[in-house]
Amino acid sequence: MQQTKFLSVDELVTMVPDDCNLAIIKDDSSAPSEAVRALIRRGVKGLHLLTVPTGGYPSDLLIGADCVASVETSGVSLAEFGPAPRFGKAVKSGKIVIRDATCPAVYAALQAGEKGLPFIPLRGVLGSDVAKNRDDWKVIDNPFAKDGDSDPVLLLAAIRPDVALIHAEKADRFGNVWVGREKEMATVAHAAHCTLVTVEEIVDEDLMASTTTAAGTLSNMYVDAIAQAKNGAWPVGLGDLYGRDGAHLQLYAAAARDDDAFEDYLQQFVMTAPVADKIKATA
Amino acid sequence: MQQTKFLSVDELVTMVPDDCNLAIIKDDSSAPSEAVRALIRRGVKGLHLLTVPTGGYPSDLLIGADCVASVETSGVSLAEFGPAPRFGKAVKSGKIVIRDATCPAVYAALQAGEKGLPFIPLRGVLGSDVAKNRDDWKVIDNPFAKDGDSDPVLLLAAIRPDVALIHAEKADRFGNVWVGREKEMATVAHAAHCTLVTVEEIVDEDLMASTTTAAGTLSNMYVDAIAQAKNGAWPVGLGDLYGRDGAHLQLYAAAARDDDAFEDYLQQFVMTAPVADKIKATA
Amino acid sequence: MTCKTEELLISLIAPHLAECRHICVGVSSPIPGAAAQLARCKSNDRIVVNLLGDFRHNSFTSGGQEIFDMAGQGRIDAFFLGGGQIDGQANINLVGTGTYPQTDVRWSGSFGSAYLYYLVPNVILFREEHSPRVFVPKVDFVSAPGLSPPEHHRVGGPKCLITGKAEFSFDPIAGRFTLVSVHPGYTVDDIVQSTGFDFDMPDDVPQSKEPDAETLALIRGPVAEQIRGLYPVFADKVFA
Amino acid sequence: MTCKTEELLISLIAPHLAECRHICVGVSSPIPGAAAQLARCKSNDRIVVNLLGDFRHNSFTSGGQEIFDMAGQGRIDAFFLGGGQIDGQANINLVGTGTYPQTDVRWSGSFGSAYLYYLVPNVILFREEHSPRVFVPKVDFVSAPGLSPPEHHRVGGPKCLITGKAEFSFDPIAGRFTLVSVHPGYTVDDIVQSTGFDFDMPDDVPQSKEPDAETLALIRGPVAEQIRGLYPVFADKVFA
Repeated sequence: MQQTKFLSVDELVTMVPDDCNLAIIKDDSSAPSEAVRALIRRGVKGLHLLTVPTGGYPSDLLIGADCVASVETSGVSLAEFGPAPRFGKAVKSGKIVIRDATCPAVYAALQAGEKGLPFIPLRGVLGSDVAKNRDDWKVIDNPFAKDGDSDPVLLLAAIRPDVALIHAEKADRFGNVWVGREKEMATVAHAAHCTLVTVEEIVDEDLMASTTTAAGTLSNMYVDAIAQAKNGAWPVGLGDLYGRDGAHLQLYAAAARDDDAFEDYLQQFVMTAPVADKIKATA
Repeated sequence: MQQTKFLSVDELVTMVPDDCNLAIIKDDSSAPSEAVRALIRRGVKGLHLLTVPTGGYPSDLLIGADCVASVETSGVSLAEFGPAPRFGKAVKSGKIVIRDATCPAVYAALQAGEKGLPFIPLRGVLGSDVAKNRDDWKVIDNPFAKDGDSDPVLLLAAIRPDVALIHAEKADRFGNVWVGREKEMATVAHAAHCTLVTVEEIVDEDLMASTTTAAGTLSNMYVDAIAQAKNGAWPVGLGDLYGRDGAHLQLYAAAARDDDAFEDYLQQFVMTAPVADKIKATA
Repeated sequence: MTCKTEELLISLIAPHLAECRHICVGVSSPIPGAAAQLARCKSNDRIVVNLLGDFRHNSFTSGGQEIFDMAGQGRIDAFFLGGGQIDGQANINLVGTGTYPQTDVRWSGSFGSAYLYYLVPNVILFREEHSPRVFVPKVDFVSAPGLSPPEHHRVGGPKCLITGKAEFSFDPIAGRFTLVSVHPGYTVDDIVQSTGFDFDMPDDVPQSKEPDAETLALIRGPVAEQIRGLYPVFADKVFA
Repeated sequence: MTCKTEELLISLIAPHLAECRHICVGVSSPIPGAAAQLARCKSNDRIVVNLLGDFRHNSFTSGGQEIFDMAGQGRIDAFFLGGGQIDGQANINLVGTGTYPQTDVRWSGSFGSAYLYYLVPNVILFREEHSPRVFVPKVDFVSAPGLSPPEHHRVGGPKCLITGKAEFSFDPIAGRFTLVSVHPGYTVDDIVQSTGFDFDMPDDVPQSKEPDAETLALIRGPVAEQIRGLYPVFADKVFA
């Protein structure tokens, strides 16, 4: 296994190729906001975005900045700050291809990828327009059903993202990443071919050294590169470490409703200045 | 959800009905040796034992004490102390029904149970005599294969044990159980209809209160009852807490080769005296 | 009305949860969250409540998939769903209006509805806005259907619909809603006018029962306290 | 021979691992474990080695399924398998002899072999006992087959077989073993006599190369040290 590299955020995102399948995790769990801003600065194009299982601020930003060709999602929203305006506009205009999913389908397909399974079944979903619009999903009759009983079951193809982009609380010097209760970070990293991680801080302690910390750690075997990004989820929250910056998200939600205002937002909050200054600029 | 009950080990095992599907985890990870001794004292009968994914001392003991009707396993052995004598004898004589599995099949089938899936695919296994002797497994042609390609895939029925019997390092007063890196404890508990846990100690600290400990904790929502059993895995080891009692396992391996010696072993080490005395008796 | 609308709704939802062992509540759902806490209070803490999005106070330690796995295991007794559109067969639409995929209005997406609606025995439909644009004859996109054909594995589904104006029950055999009660300040005719789908009703539709003093004390006391951590703005507004 | 048999075997296995990024070693496997550690030393720690059963020193934090998931992801480059019986087509039997299920001799079971043999690119077959009862014309029970038909998904399989007397390579096209070298102290005829299956060999079969001084120093130094924690009895016996 190659050793985990330690890079700057802008270096880290050079490892995300144009047109790749990119997975990012839902707001408040592991939203890679600063890495996404760096991706936009880098001018990435044609991403096939998978939100795990839902998207928020980083997804809306990436879509608005024309970096995204398609999105598979169970929902993109700014939660209490309303719908995700750039996402809504891009879907309505047909600028991005939308593949609507449902949360457990995203998780199950990634778990199939993690296990190297070709597909995985899922209960529910049948008869919905979600299922009807996914020609990449199949329905078979459960071969384990009692004789004569018809029991149609949805099958999902396994998902193995080209790149997983994760933001976590901390990593150690060896490249091990603390995921805590947010085990979806591990699931996505296991399933992905390349995992890039930003962290609030890099600690001296070896997270694998004690059973207590190892239990919530993603080992460096799955981690290709790490960059430190203090407040890297901002303006989204990060677990119980920090909450949302409501003032900024409100500002964003308003700006993203209008094309020009969104462009101004990109100039002011994405293309320049480090995060700390942006937080000040809102406050 | 009913509250987790706190019981003695002998009370705990009254919750394991005769003829049920009982899952226990491999030696050195979570072997419920003292609970199994209590089960034998209780005179449990007709168990359908699932070893997750392999069995050792507790499985051999249960089988030798005539508590087991069938066993699904990827292997039962005493590791460096040789084969599992009572298991081998029971299989050869036809006294127990054997369903040979392979480790990832046991995990995958439990994970299917955990997710409420009817079945789950698994790579490998095809063409082996393991697959040929499992008429409860199916093979289908991968519906996601490229047009015209035949890609047979094994399907395993989900497993939901009636009872999971687990031994862990500690639980808190609220019924939350520390599983650490041994996440198979959580998988089995999620999949099982009833989870009974013995622990080395019951701590005052709320394991769910901090993210650090919650990350390695099975919440009390999955835990029906807990009993304290100091050295509860003995003579098997428990994670990095304590190792195997080699002298005792050697003694057991020798005794279990002979019917009369095994009966004496049961009388001396299972039917009577608390664990502490048994450890002394070996040393 | 002697209480706020939010308090009425909380008190109307809670009785539907009384028999539950475990209630999950989705994100951004202060009224369902408060109703679940009220049911918990009334059960003397027998009922377990997990609020998604509450990083400090929930039982999940295995990642985002755990709630869906739990539903698959049969360990979740009640959940709440809403919709940008809900129709008379209890189909819900969280995706958008017009022709999919380039809908005229695009909402967030179906989230977990296309799964939980099938697997959680007691799904409470909750939508405060009670208008013909929400309650439509037929949803434009079925995020999750109210009913499934018998061969589809389904152990869960809609039990009732609670809105800012009324309460309905749902009959899965008939596949229709029945008006149960009308909230103070509204008439049956208001409900007919605000509801785009056809529904049944008894000859005499009672007024929705306001919370008694004891219930109101619970809502304003321990429930408000429990909900404040996750929903401070809501708590300030309603329980100020 | 200037070194112990165990040291020879460790030194013969290690070169097969030189191109790996990640090697896993099963429980109760001191010689494969030491060989993996030797390969790691020689790679300047580029190679990652995970020893199952070593609760303190491995990379697994997601439970017992993680190693199998990793193999499914293609993240494990080498693994070791043995067998109570191994036949000339590299089929292995870990279950028993005679007619299944009530075999005459019952071994432990197939463990992960029925999966890892298909998914790990470099499977090293290792069995110290080299006798006709181990190396049979046809195994009585196929825990895992050496070869699979082309329609079966298979990215892994046997690369070589190392025993206490000789080293063989395996040709998956021919489905046959070829004798590569014979350990010091044995003749080609010894190998033919001790092997129950038919195999190929060149006209001149070389003697197995003993470890050079540098390799032996690594084995007796850092490798012995690393292996002692998990296998103290083995380390005391071999490296005393």
